[in-house]
Parts: sequence; C-alpha cells; structure tokens
Amino acid sequence: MSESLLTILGPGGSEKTRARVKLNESELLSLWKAMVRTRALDERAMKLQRQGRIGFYVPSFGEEAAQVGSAFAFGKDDWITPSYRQPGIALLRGVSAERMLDNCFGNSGDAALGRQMPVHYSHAPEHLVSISSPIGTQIVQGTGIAMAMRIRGTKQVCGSYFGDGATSSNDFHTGLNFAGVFKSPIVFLCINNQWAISLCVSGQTASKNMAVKADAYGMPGVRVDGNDVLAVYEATRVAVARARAGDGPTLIELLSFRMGPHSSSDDPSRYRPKEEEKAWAEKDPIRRFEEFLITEGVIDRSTLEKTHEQADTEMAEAAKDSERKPAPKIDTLFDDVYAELPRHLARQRDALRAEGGDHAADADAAFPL
Amino acid sequence: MSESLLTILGPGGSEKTRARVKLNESELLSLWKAMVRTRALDERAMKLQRQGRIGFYVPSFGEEAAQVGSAFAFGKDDWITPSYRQPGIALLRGVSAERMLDNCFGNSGDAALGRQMPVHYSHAPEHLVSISSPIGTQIVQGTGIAMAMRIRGTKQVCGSYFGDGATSSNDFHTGLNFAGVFKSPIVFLCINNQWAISLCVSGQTASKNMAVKADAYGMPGVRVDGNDVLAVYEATRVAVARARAGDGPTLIELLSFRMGPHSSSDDPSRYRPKEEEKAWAEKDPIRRFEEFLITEGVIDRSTLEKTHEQADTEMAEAAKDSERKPAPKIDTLFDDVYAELPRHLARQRDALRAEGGDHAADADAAFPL
Amino acid sequence: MSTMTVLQALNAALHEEMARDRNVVCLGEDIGKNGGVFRTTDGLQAKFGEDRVLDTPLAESGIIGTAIGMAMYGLRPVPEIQFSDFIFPAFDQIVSEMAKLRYRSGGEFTCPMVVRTPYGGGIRGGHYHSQSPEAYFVHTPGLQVVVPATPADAKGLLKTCIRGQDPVIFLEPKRIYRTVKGEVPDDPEFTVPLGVARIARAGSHVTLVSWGAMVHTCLEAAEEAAKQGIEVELLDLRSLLPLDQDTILDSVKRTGRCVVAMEATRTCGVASEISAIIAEEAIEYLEAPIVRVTGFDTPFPYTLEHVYMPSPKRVLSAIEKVAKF
Amino acid sequence: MSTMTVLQALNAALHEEMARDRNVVCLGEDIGKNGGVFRTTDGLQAKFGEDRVLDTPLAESGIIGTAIGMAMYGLRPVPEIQFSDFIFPAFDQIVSEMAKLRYRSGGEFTCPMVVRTPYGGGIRGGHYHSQSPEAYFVHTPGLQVVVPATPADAKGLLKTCIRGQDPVIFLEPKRIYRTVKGEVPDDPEFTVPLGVARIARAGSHVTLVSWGAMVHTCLEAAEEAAKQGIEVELLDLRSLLPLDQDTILDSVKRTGRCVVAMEATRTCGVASEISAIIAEEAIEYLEAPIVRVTGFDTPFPYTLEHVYMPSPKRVLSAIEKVAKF
Ligand SMILES: Cc1ncc(C[n+]2csc(CCOP(=O)(O)OP(=O)(O)O)c2C)c(N)n1
Ligand SMILES: Cc1ncc(C[n+]2csc(CCOP(=O)(O)OP(=O)(O)O)c2C)c(N)n1
Ligand SMILES: [Mg+2]
Ligand SMILES: [Mg+2]
Repeated sequence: MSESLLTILGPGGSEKTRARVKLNESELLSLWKAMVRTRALDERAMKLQRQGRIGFYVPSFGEEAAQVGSAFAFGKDDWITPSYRQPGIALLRGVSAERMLDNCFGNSGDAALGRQMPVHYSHAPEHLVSISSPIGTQIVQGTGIAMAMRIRGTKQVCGSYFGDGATSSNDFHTGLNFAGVFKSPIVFLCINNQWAISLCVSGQTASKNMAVKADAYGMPGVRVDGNDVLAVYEATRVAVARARAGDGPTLIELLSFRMGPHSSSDDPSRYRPKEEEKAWAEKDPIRRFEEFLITEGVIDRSTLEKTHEQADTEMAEAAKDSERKPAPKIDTLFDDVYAELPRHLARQRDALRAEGGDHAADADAAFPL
Repeated sequence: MSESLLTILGPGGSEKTRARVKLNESELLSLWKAMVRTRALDERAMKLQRQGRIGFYVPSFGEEAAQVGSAFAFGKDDWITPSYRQPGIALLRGVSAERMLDNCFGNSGDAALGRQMPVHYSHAPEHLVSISSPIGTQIVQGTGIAMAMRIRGTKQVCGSYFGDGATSSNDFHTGLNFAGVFKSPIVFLCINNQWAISLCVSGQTASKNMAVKADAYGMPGVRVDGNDVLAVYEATRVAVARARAGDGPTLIELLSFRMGPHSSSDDPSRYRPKEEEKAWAEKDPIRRFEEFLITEGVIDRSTLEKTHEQADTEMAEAAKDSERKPAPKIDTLFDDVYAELPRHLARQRDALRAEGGDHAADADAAFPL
Repeated sequence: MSTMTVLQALNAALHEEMARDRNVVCLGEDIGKNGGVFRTTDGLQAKFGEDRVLDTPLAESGIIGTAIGMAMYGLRPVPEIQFSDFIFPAFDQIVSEMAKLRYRSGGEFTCPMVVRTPYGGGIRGGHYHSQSPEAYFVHTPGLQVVVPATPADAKGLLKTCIRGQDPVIFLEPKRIYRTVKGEVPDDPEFTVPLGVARIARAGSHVTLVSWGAMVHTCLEAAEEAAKQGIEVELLDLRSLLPLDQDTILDSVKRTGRCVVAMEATRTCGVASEISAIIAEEAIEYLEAPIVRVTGFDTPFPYTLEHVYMPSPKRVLSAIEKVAKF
Repeated sequence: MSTMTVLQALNAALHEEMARDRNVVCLGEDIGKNGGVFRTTDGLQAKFGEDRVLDTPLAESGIIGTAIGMAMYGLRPVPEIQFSDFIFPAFDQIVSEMAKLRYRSGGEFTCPMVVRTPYGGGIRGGHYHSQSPEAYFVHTPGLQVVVPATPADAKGLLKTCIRGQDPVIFLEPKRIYRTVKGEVPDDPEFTVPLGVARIARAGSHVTLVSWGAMVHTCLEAAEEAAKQGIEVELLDLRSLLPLDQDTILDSVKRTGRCVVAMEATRTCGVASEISAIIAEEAIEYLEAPIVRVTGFDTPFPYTLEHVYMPSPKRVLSAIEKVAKF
C-alpha cells in the first residue's frame, strides 16, 4: 500500500493526463453526464425537502466523481451494495430519477411501497441491493454475494460502497476478513469524505489512512484522489479485472469531501470549520472534470450549459411525475413480511380493516439526522 | 511492523542471549517456576477431567512462555483481561491453585459460586477480569479499562489476551480501533497458537501475520517468538513502558502452538496433522528455557526435577482440598443478578423453596468442545 | 420547579450528575461538539471537557464494550446509542457481558452504567429510526429497563439510574422529546425510584397499562372513554424491569378489566408479559379478556407510520371492548 | 423408516437437501473437516466439497452477513452458529437485515436461509452454552422460528425450512441430540409443515404447551399426572413463529386449563406470549390461572443447572395446581 494518491486529472494542462486516459469521447461524456445529473438530482431533492414535499434527504455534493467514476468500471451483470450516499450509481446504471424520487416521496410507485425512509432505494433490475440505515451491513453482505458468485463460477464481480465512518463497523472487519480468506471477487470502495456526521476522520481511526487497512486482510489497498473521476475509474477498473480473474478482493480508498451537510437535518456549522468547506469547494470534482473536457475540446461552454439545464429539467419533471402518485394502500403494510401472509398477520390486518380510519396523528417531531 | 520474529533464546549457546537478558537470577527463576506450575496445573486438571471429577478443562500446553513471560512485564496494579487459556497469569500473580480449582469444581469456594463453567475464572484481588466464553469480548473491555485509567490519570496499564481466532471477532476490531483513537494505555497480546479449535490460522485470515493488523489502527505491531520466554518478556516490557508513558497501545503477536487439544472435549486427530504436533513438541517452551537456565548455571538437573515434583504435589494437594468443598447453596442461584434481590427474583426463589428437591436429572449429554 | 421539555430535563440531569460525580462520563457518536443529534448532550463537552464527554468512532459494540470496561474499573459511564435501532451491533456486549458480569463473577466485577437511547416512532424515521426494542432487554436477566413519560420522570429516573449499581437500558421516547412539557423539581437531589408505577389517572372501570410516549396516547383515549362513562385507571410503568407487578395486580383486582398498550411489535412484547402475569396471578378477578393494543408484527413503516402506531382511537376501542364484555 | 437419533436425523436432512439442490451451501465454525463440534455436519464436506461446506473464520456476524449476501444472490445457505449463545454478535445482521430484507425491498430481494444452532441446557455448559434465546427471534417480524422435539420432526422440519422462501432460526435442542431416538421416514420428499403443532399426547383435563427438549420433560410429568387421574393434552409446538394458535386455543377451550413449560428465562419469554393469546382469545373458557413453568430470571448456572431447568416435578406441580384450582 502506497501512501500517495493516485491522480490523473492534473492541475494545469492535460498532456500528461491525456496519455493515461483509456476512455473514448463517448465514454468521457457518459461519465460527465452522470455526474451532472447526480448533482441536479441532489439539488432538486434538497429543494423538495426544504419545501416540505419530501421528509428527508441525503445529498452527495462533492462525491460525484467517486461514485460515478468507480461505478463505470463495473459491468451490467455485476452487483453493487451501495450506501445511501451514491445516487449517481443508480442514475449511471439506468435507474430513472422518477423511480428514485418515488422512494423519496414514499409513494406507491416505490419498489418498497414507501416502507423505508427516503434514499433507502432498492433497484433489483440494476443489481443495486436494497439499502438499509445501519452503517456497514452491506459490506459483509457484498462479500457474501461475491462468495456466491465464486461458488457458482459466474465471473461476476461485486462492488461494495461505504464511508469512512463505516470502517469502524463490525461488518467492515468481517466483510474484508471473509473476502480475504475466501478470495472473493469483490471491490471494496471506501468513499472517505472525511466526515461521519460530526466526527472527522482523525477521530474515526488512528490509522494513517483507510487503504492501509487492506493489509490486515491480505488484500491490496489503493488510495485514489476521489475527486478525479479518471483516477477513480482507472483504479476501479484494475481492481474489477483482478477480482474477475479470480485474484481476490481489493480495498480502494477514494479521498473526497462531503461538501454539503450530512443530511437535510444536519447543521455542519456546529462542528465543521468554514475554511475547510471553502478549500474543498475549490476542488469540486465536476468543475475539475469539465475543465479537462473543455481543454480537450470534448465539450464547449454551450454544451456545458445546455447539459446542466437539461439535467435540471429532467429532475424537475421527475419530481412532478412522482409527486402525483398516490400513497401505498394501507393493506400493503402486511405484505412482504413473509413470502405468504401468515395467519397472525392476516388477523392483524383484518382487525385494522374493521377499525377503519382515524389513525395516530402524523409525525409530530422533526427527524434529527 | 517487521515480519521477522523477535527471538532471544537462540538455539545452541547462550552468549548472545545473555547479553540481551535484562532479568536477574531470581527473576529468571520466578518466570521458570510459574511456567512449571502452569504445566503441572494443566496436567492435574486434565487428569481430574478424565476421571470425571471435573466437567471440562482447557489446557494451555505449549503456551506457558507466552502467558508467563508477558504477564511478568505488568505491575501489580495493572489490570489484565485474560481469555480462558492463560492459567499461568493467575498463578504468576499469586492466585492459588486451590482457588483456580474451586472454579473448575464449581464449588462454594469459587468466587462466582460455581455459576460458570470451569476455566472461567474471576480474580478481582489480582486485577484479573472475570472470563466469559464469547470470544473476543474482553478485548474491547480492556480498551475501556485503559480509557478509564487514562481519564483517571493513574499511570496504570491494561493487558488484554486473546487467541488467533479472536482476531476475527467484532470486538478485536473495535477494541483496537478505539484504543488507537483514544491513545489508551493498553497492550494487546495475541497468542497465536495457530489453531482455533479445528481452523488453522491461514483459514482465519489472509493477512501476512497478526502483528500487521496493528497498522489498521495506527499502533505498533510486534511479532515475537512466543515460545521464547525472554523475548516475550522483553517485547511486553517495552510495550508496557510505552503505554505507561502515555504513548498509546501496542499489538504483540506471540507465535506459539497449541500442543494439546482445544479442550477436554476435543479430538485434534480429526483435523490436525500428527507431524505438525511432533514438530512443535520439539519446541516446547519449558524445555527450551530450562536448557538455557542449565547452561547458564542458574539451575541444575536436581533443582529441575525437584521443582517439577513440587509443582505436581502442589496441584495434587490443591485438588484434594478443593474437591472437599461443598456445592454452592441453592439460594445462591438468585444472588448477584442485581446488587439487591428484586421482588420478582425473591418470588421465584420462594416458589423454588416451596417446591423443594427433585430437580431435573443431571446433565445427560457430554459437553462437545 | 421549572417548566421543561423532556429533552431539557434529560440534559439537566446529565449536567447535574456530571457535576456531582467526576466518575460520570458520557460517550457516543456525535454527542460532544454536536451535542447529540437530538441535542440531549448539548453543552456537556464544553463544560466537562473531552476526557469526560467522548465523541467515539462509529461502532456501537465499541461504545458499549469500552463503557463496560470503564464501569468495571470504577467509572460511571453513560453511553448514548444514537437510535435504539442501532443498538443491535452491541447486543452481544449487552446480553453476554453487561447483563451477566456481576453474576458470573460473584459480584467481584460490576457494571454500573446507563445506556441512553432515543426510541419509538412518530418522527417519520421508517424501519431503522422508530423501533421499540424494550422486550429484548426485559427478557435479559441482569438488566434494568427504564422508560420515562414525563419531564419530571425523565430527570428523576435518569438520575436514579446514574447513581445505581446495575446496568440500565434507558429508553427515551423521542416523539415527546420536545412536544411534552411539564414541571420539573430543581432540587439536585430529586430522584425517582425504579419499580414504582405512576398512576397517571385514577379510575375504577378499566385498568390501562402503558409506558413512554404511549402514555400520552392512552391519556387521550381515557379522556374519551370518560365521556362515555368509562373511568380508566392509567398506569405509567416508568420501569419495565423491575416491573411494578403489585400496582398492576392491585389495579386489575379492583377493575377486573385490563388493556395494555405499547408501540412495539406485538408478539412476545412486554404487553404479553403483563398479560401473562395477570392471567397467572389474578385470573379469578377478570371479567373480560386482557386486550393488547400494539404495533403490528411487521417492520416499522415510513409512509404508513400513522397507521402502524396505536392511535387514541385504537386504544379507545380496546377500552370499550373490555368495558362492555 | 429408520431408527435414528435427533443428530442423525439432522445430518440425514442436510445430506439429502445438499444432494437435491446444488444451491444449498453450509457454512460455520468447525463444520467442515471437524464435522461440527456436535458432528451434525459430519461427512458433508467430504461429500460436497469445500466450496459448498465452508469452514469460516471466528465471526458470527460474518457467517450470517455473508449468508445473507449468498441468499440474496440466489443460493440457499444453511449457516451454523456453534451454540445459540454465540448468535448475539450476529444479532444486528439478523434483526436489521435478514428479517427485514424482503419487506424493505418490496420483495425485490429475499433471504431464504436457515440458521441452524444448538440450543438449551442439559449438557453442563453454564452461562454461555445453555441458553434458550427463542423469544428474541419470535419478537422479530420477518423471521420464522422452529424447534423440533423428535428425530422425525428434526428431519422433516429442517427439510421444509431449507426449501422455504423465508429466513429461519432453527433451534436444535442439544440435550436430546443423542438421547432421543425415534422412527424417521426414509422418503427424501418427507417434510413437516411449519405452523402445525403436534399433539404429543391427547387428554381432556389440562392443556400443556411446550417445545423442544422440554416436550420430553413434559411427557414424563403428564404420565405422572395420569396416575393421579389428570389427563394432560400435551402440545409440541414445533414452530414458534408461525405459531399454531388454533390448536392451542382449541385445546384450551376443551380443557379450560393450561400450563406452558419452557427452559428459557421467564420474563417476556414465549410462554408469556402463549398465555397472553389465551387471555385475549379464550378467557371465558378458563377455569384456572395459566401457569408458566420456566427457567428463572437469572443467567443460566453451571453447578446448579439441574435446579435451574424445569424438572418433571416442577411441571407436575403446575399441572396439579391448575387441575385442582
Ligand atoms: C449502526 C449505525 N450507527 C449509527 C448510525 C447513525 N449514522 C447515520 S450516518 C452516520 C455517519 C456515517 O458516516 P460515513 O460512514 O463516513 O458515511 P457518510 O455519511 O459520510 O457518507 C451515522 C453515525 C447508523 N445509521 N447506523
Ligand atoms: C463468539 C464465539 N463463537 C464461538 C465460540 C466457540 N469457540 C470457543 S473457543 C473457539 C476458538 C478460539 O480460538 P482462538 O481465539 O485462537 O483461541 P484458542 O482457543 O486457540 O486459545 C471457538 C470457536 C465462542 N466461544 N464464542
Ligand atoms: Mg463519511
Ligand atoms: Mg488459537
């Protein structure tokens, strides 16, 4: 494990960069558009939350390169276990903004019928595993998925995403340890945005960095500039190929920064220096990539503006469509606890039906985080 | 972290060794006697188990140097959170064999009144924390003890012992991570006896060794020849001094070998090659230390034999004394659940008293592990 | 007396106990600089320093595991679990260690500590920010389980727990953190004992047993029932372990009718335990079924939260059912 | 039909199901080469290879967490937890993930897996090798909880679970692993449905409800009671979730008297749930208190294990008490 950061998008000039880029123009555009759409979705959803139209949201401002660049390296048949802060992966893999907002509105269009809070998506057709709140659980599950792929011999790979805070969880430890022992085809992607709500990363662990933790599990650890979409893609590509070849797991640390609040309920001014935020605003991964694309002549100013506008419009329309959908039916409360409705739940449903309306007052306190 | 093993007791000749030994003769003798008594206790207890006089036992054959050498580096006021396989630490710190066997007999002399299985000791006067069965729990508790020492500013140090299998536990991960973050005065002692029941260490983790795991928590990791009592002492002494000086935790891997079965219920011939056992029998840590002591003239053959005999006699007498003690009284079942007996337990006790004798038949199946 | 919210009362209790006893330390995620995501620990770190108010890494098993070590050593840790839904990674340390330490060491080692954690629904938190896990802990010998329903009890019970000798799971009904206000004694020696239920409303027709935020739902239902001439005796249990069996039985023997209301999942919940105690100890006094009004045996939902949580109406229909039986 | 022990029946079920469906994989500590510390998985690795019978590192949360991933992907994992006392490090994965996955994803992801684990007392295992934790799981929506009491049920229930669509906690009463023998059908399609109690003994005076190893203790007590002219109807529940409420209520409505016997800790145990259901649904049929015979609300002891565990005598006095009430 090296302590230096893998970087491709250098500051000033793109000669050196160009030589290392393995993507064609259309791929570069795909990456960029997904990043722009991710930003637009986050902005729209935060607006909806502030207007009281959805209850809660978790933006991924500043982490667009880390999400999209890495996800781009996986194949359509590969599986991903995401955390709540990677909406860009879903957009990249073809999930519509409307489907995502259906979840945020908790309406009947949501795959999970509004049973979970916003940003807890389930996108099975795109092999994006259902997201839950407890931090880290998806890491060891990702290892299990990869172990299954290996048992079945399918040559698929799993990617598992999590934050710097999640590296302290039990499931990070067992997830990486099992993957090391069973040489599972998985890539662990730690998006180190340097904050876990109010805890900065030096309070999270005394290790030099996150990538060094790979040594504890006998796998390679790679540190990448997570705001450099090309470096992110390149490191992930190598790790995915390694996993697919049967050579086992890799831990990738994507160093980035949580430019926004932890969530719509959070107020970072209580715990985070403004200067730190300002310094990282300078390193915005979208602007950084756009400078390269313009210098290279892949896009021009007018394409840039049009693309941003289109993304905004897309999200606004999606929100409109989604907001129109009705809430899930009350009977759905009892479905999907088991494959078949057991007798005791049928009894509880029938009792509720008999009682009819007049339910507990709606939530009377605000969600704090 | 270096990959090489710290070794002091070299093969053949003791010139080089002598130069590195920082202990005087009486200290060397203390170390040796504790090792011999540990072996004698294990042998006696295994005999008692085979004769059906105690229900279960866990011997520490082959790990005498690792236990005793390390424990010797702690002060009387320091605390230890042991696992079940370090009887030598208790003996070294002044616990009588009789008190230990009281636990194995589960009699009324046992501090815990026979509530736990054999080898689950509690020795508060010697600051040896109550042992439980779930693997690894004592690691993070040790960190808590050390955090408390630091908060109180007492200059005490905590030592936490565990096996190679325990490094896979949740509590290893959090215990070391918290200790790193809070710079706690603790020394983590992993006795890598290379087996966790039937799983050999390469099935436990893909990491190069156990000491390298220290990097993941920002602390030094040291690898020591765990069958070399002087190296074990020396490495621990340095780590204890470091912790006491406020410089934080250390992870020490003591490479050794579980020469016996996992426990009185285990049959290693089902899973472990005989050759491996033979090879390690050659490296018996007691014999190795005795060769040095004889070469150095610290002891002679007759002291050696007499000391072994004395230890045997000590254990035989302790067993006799302990076996005579009555079982704990039935009412004690309800004590110590809380500081004061709550009403519901008083009611349950009274109901039991009213019912009187004729209890469930004694255990009808054998303990498997 | 001061008028306070539940949250302010808890915060005051922590301030007072930390000032009283330097062995009291708080630890948890985001409790220091940020003052806790609900602000329950607001101001503690500024006042008592980073040594006694620790922002920990993201690991509940580490929070509880290290707190156990501190408690063994002699401190009085008050760990916070950010939501009770996130207590499960620490479940082994709680069930295998914290609860059994005194017993398994014959009292040589003890574990006086208070695990504070916001619990229950009503804040649109979905599956993982709304559950009521009290039954898991009530089923675990060695623990005490406490749930306040008023600001005064919040303060008095928390102070009792911090001064106690045994480990406590202290469940804070987050729905009423800010919405319920009340008079709270200023006396720093004010405490409320465990195991003594509060008669929140006297009545002679039906005994209604509850705890936590649900007490307020039950109070609404009881007032409605009174309009129909049904006088409900509402018991606020305050602590679920120890449980004030005597007050429950005494009331049921007088009324002959009982409803138990709670937010938690129905099957094997604490409501079932209360029902079983009555069916075992006072069946000859009963004139109606013991009816449980509970959350459903499903995970806690998001959009349909208001349907899942027992409403005053649901409690009322149970009251009517047993009154008319 | 073959005569088998419970252990042999379980081993046969695993062999048959692994042979039938290549998606079935076993994983756990010491289950491969060593065949499990109780030998329940004996011979599986030799027959089906290391890819399908995995010796895992020492981490229950890893065993369950990876099994959940495998199940999501399409395999049918059968993880073993070496003792049910060691399931708690995996509690978060069980309660937060395994139990809720289908619900929270609207059925997009499911978790068909069977967590096998030896449970209960009677082998001199003390605190940590003897507990009966079924109530924790019965209180968790989304799980199924199964406990066989005979060799035939051990085989038939395990096969049903492995073929099922939902996650199961399969508790194996280790006390009767080798001590109870019985006839077991050889037909590889023999299965036993969940949610259908077995009437282990018919009777008309007292209903006695139990499960697992305790069924055999109850049978002894029932035979003793018969000598006094008390005819006990003994129900062996087989599965605790789903629970065969109909058979319980049907029997109690006939006998008017009920005893529930279990090894687990008393408060908030499954016995309380059964009592609460009866007190809610059939109280007008009752002629006596519902009496629970249970383990005490203490940790499980070592030397005094035989005092802690309900004896035939303790069950019998409860039967006498309700019969004579
Ligand atoms: C087990 C658990 N404990 C606590 C929380 C509350 N919580 C939600 S997000 C979060 C911080 C996560 O930080 P990190 O892993 O760095 O991810 P990020 O939010 O920065 O993307 C915490 C503590 C939780 N969801 N789960
Ligand atoms: C949480 C937990 N899981 C499983 C067990 C069963 N068990 C007892 S000892 C042991 C192996 C421990 O190996 P290691 O940590 O290397 O210590 P050693 O026995 O070699 O001293 C296992 C799996 C347990 N006691 N606790
Ligand atoms: Mg983060
Ligand atoms: Mg070992």
